[in-house]
Amino acid sequence: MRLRRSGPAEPSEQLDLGAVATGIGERPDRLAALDPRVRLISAAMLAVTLVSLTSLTSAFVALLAAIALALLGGVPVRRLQHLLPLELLMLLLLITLPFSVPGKSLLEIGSLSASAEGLRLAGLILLKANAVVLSLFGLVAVLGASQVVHALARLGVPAKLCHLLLLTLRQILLVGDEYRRMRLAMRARAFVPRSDRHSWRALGWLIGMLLVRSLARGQRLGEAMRCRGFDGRLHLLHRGRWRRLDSLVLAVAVSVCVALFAFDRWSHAA
Amino acid sequence: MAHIPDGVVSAPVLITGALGSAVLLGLALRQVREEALPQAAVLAAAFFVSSLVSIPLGPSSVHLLLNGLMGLVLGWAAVPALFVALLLQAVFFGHGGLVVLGVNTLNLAIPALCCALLFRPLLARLVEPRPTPAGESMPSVTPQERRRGFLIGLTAGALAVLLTGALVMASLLLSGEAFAPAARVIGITFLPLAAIEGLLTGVVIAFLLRVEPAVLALDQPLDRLSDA
Amino acid sequence: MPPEMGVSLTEASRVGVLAELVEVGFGYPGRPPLLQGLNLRVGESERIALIGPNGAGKSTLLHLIVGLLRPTAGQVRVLGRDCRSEADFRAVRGRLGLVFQHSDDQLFCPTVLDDVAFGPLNLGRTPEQAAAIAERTLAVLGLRGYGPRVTHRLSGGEKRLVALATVLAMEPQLLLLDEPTSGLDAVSAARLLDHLAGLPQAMLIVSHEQPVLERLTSRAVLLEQGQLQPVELHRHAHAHRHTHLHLHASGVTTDHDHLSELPVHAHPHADRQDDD
Amino acid sequence: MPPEMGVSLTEASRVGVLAELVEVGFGYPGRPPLLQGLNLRVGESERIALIGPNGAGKSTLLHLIVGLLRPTAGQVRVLGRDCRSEADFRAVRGRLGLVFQHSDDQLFCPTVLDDVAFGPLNLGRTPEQAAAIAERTLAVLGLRGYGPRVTHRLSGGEKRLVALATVLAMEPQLLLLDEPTSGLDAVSAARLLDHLAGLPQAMLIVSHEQPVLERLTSRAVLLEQGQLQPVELHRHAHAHRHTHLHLHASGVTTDHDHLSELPVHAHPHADRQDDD
Ligand SMILES: Nc1ncnc2c1ncn2[C@@H]1O[C@H](COP(=O)(O)OP(=O)(O)OP(=O)(O)O)[C@@H](O)[C@H]1O
Ligand SMILES: Nc1ncnc2c1ncn2[C@@H]1O[C@H](COP(=O)(O)OP(=O)(O)OP(=O)(O)O)[C@@H](O)[C@H]1O
Ligand SMILES: [Mg+2]
Ligand SMILES: [Mg+2]
Repeated sequence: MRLRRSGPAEPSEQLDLGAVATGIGERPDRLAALDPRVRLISAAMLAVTLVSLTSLTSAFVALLAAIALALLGGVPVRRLQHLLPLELLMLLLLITLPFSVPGKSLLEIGSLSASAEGLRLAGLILLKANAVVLSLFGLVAVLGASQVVHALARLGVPAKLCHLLLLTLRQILLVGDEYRRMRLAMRARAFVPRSDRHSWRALGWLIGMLLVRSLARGQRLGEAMRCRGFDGRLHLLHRGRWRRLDSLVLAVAVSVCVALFAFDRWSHAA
Repeated sequence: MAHIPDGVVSAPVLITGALGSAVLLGLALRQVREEALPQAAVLAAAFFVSSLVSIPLGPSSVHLLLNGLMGLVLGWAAVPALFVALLLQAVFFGHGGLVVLGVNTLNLAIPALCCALLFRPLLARLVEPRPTPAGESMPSVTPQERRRGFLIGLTAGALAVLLTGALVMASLLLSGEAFAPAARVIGITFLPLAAIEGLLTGVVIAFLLRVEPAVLALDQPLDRLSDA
Repeated sequence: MPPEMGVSLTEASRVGVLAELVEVGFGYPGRPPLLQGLNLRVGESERIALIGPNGAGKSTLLHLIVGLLRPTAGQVRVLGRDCRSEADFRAVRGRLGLVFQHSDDQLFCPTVLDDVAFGPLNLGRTPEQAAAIAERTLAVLGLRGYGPRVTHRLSGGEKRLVALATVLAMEPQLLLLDEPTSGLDAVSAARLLDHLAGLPQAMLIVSHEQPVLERLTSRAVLLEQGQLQPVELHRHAHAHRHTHLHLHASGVTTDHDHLSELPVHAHPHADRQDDD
Repeated sequence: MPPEMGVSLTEASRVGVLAELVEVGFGYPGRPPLLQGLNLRVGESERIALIGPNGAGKSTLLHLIVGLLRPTAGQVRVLGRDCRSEADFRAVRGRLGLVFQHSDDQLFCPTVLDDVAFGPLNLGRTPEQAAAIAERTLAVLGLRGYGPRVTHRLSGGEKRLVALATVLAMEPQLLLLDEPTSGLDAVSAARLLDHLAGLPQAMLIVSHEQPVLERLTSRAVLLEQGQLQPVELHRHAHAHRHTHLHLHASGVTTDHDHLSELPVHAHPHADRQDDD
């Protein structure tokens, strides 16, 4: 659940669904020369490494690296507003963890005592969670969904899942447009969402109507696919070629992850 | 806060989540036939968009999880639909994380499947195909049946959210005693969400029964998308 | 000049202007500006046609008037009130009835009655009042008895009429119609036009279609390159060469003389919708 | 009569018939029959216009030809082959290119290249071949470089061209076009027509629009009450009274004489799209 202040502008009207298709980048992608597969593998390895980090120092280093990746990938700063729900949870952890982790007392409030260990754990989680998301943004999200899914397919993800992803992506944009137009029409008829039965019922109907219209849309989509020879077998267009540069970058990514892991264990021990 | 970010849950929970969701996803994908992919994709998209609708609640607003409704409408196909939604949200919007994707998928998909198993048979009894006079465009579902549909939706929607809340709390608690207070706070936020989600799911089910029972396709078994 | 006179003059110039755009500029984010320094004034009981090529911004203009979009420059005045914030527009939105280009976007309630009552409910009517208003509006449009029908299952023409009803139920003073007859066949379009022609409201109508312009509008403006230009709308005889579909029942001779009847050609053919 | 002659006669009548409907009947479940005893034969290099009111069943007819719907009576023959089952239709669907009424229904891949290559891939081409075919088809339609673009961001006219490309990439022998220019403005429509006019394929075109019929079709059939009737398409001069939009730059006198030029009136006005 994401809590938001209710305002005049509908938050979902601002959520930029189009970015899913084109990629979230707005500045040039400096890593564009790489095969998408390298980027996906590196992102996954990095995420696993990041999650396993235990020292604040190494997590901080990792966050800096993730910021660098996001900058290289061309992620706009505006994009960071999407991290708000994440930070909300982080705030909750920052508030609760110091009091629930036993350890050296930093601060006493009544019978509660905030521990340095708890604060450290919260800080660690804060750094790691943001680092994973930022590196994902820089390495994967700027590619745009089509490239990501094709890369996934070539990495052995089942074709059925890949096709479902591709079809869903395009449909999300179309249904999203439909939703936006319907919301505008509601607003034009003086609808203001409030916490009352009338509003909830209207929004429920809106969701219901989206589903009803989607059923018809799904039928037409199926027909269009059959007209183009779709017989249940799935094919994908493969693109991009693995080059020496890609192997090199993959080797670098592996060594970075190993180094980060080693540094983490060393600095944790120290 | 059904989307747990990376870095919170512990390795055993992560691995269980990854393996569990992989198995569930594999099973579900086997059930969904290729011919039914277009239908599944469009409905998955509709659910994705619907989960962006912000529902006013008290002084703030919430977004729905809709996993109860997805279970009711999609059956098994709810699993890949949820996975696709979570993957997109993690990668492109930074909601949730990559390594916890398995855990998050399980937390939403298990309640969805429970709803499908428990409540689809009940709904199916409401909309058994019955003869309608030719040229009659009046709804064939009576008001009482719609009210029953509303109650089924209400229960399914609320139950799914409560189950998800319990699973999220369990994921945190299993990751460490220290998360207990945070888990409790998160658990509390699921209560109002369950109420509003139940209400909305009920409204949507009553709407579908009235306007287009074909969306529920309840004359077909649980895995309707496998033989659509 | 006695002060009363000055007051009444200003009043007179204000009263009677339902909606006014003053030097309005607008562009979608990340796109070149669409409208620039645009002026428009819709007076009481005026019926204005708004024409222009695809993508000129006609629908955008209507959305600006009802405050679904906010201009980047200039002013929007509705009923003499300067509208800037969402709250300003909320107060006047009930007075402006926007009928969307696609009825499907506008109808989302399970039944016709629910949909028509939706606007009045939003304006603060009780459910009983709203239902009564809805029934009355449906009756006016010849849709008596449509109340319990499922909107989703109506035909295109019926949907368009219901969409009009949903807007009329709010008793607007100005109707904004976005291509009201597009996608309708000749019979449904004629029926809709009959109803529109009988309404008392002022109208701003986006349309290219001759019958609409002919029956409904008193003047026309052309939207091009972000600005509005007046266009004359008048009727006279024309003759020009063009292809025409002729329906000949098989067996009837086809070598009839088409030219003999000039200059006034009374079409004896059953090709109504192809008759431009 | 020598046997060879009989064979060759039958052959001759078969060859050159791309699609044929024989006494076809169809109705949607729970509705009155839509088509009854309908016959249609599309020969090689024929270009047939299919016209009829809304809901007459024009789109349904196209769906029957490609086997998305199965007739309740009669036969569908494609390329001389009697098609009954999904398997039969699958074998011939690649030869029939159906362009849907709404491009958004037809474009379901994220990028243009994926979409155009989808058909060839299904027909068994390798990914490399499919990509090459797609690039070539795009080039033919003047869409070179559109490959990596996101379908969603294209304009209506571009979408329509890409939809055409997706179908042409399968190298069909017969194009079935469902209102190809509906919703397009004059410029995009003209561009599409240019491309269509340059194609070698036979076509069956649902359309009401004069420019389409004029440029593309050689004969027309009218669908009414479930049956097809031949319609004559010929061109001659007409004169009739109708309203006309005239664009006068402000300041220019508007009291010019419109009647003096009859019977041939050379429009000096910039009102292209309103010039029916
Ligand atoms: N939400 C939006 N975001 C970005 N661009 C938009 C949006 N809505 C419309 N546009 C663009 O703005 C331009 C004007 O759109 P608008 O719908 O106002 O045109 P119109 O005159 O109504 O055209 P039509 O005759 O096709 O209805 C178009 O180029 C359109 O692509
Ligand atoms: N899937 C369906 N189920 C039931 N009825 C349908 C279905 N599709 C179309 N119809 C009905 O069949 C009739 C013919 O539809 P069709 O789309 O073929 O008409 P059309 O001639 O193409 O009309 P238009 O000019 O509006 O495109 C219409 O009355 C329509 O409501
Ligand atoms: Mg428009
Ligand atoms: Mg049609």
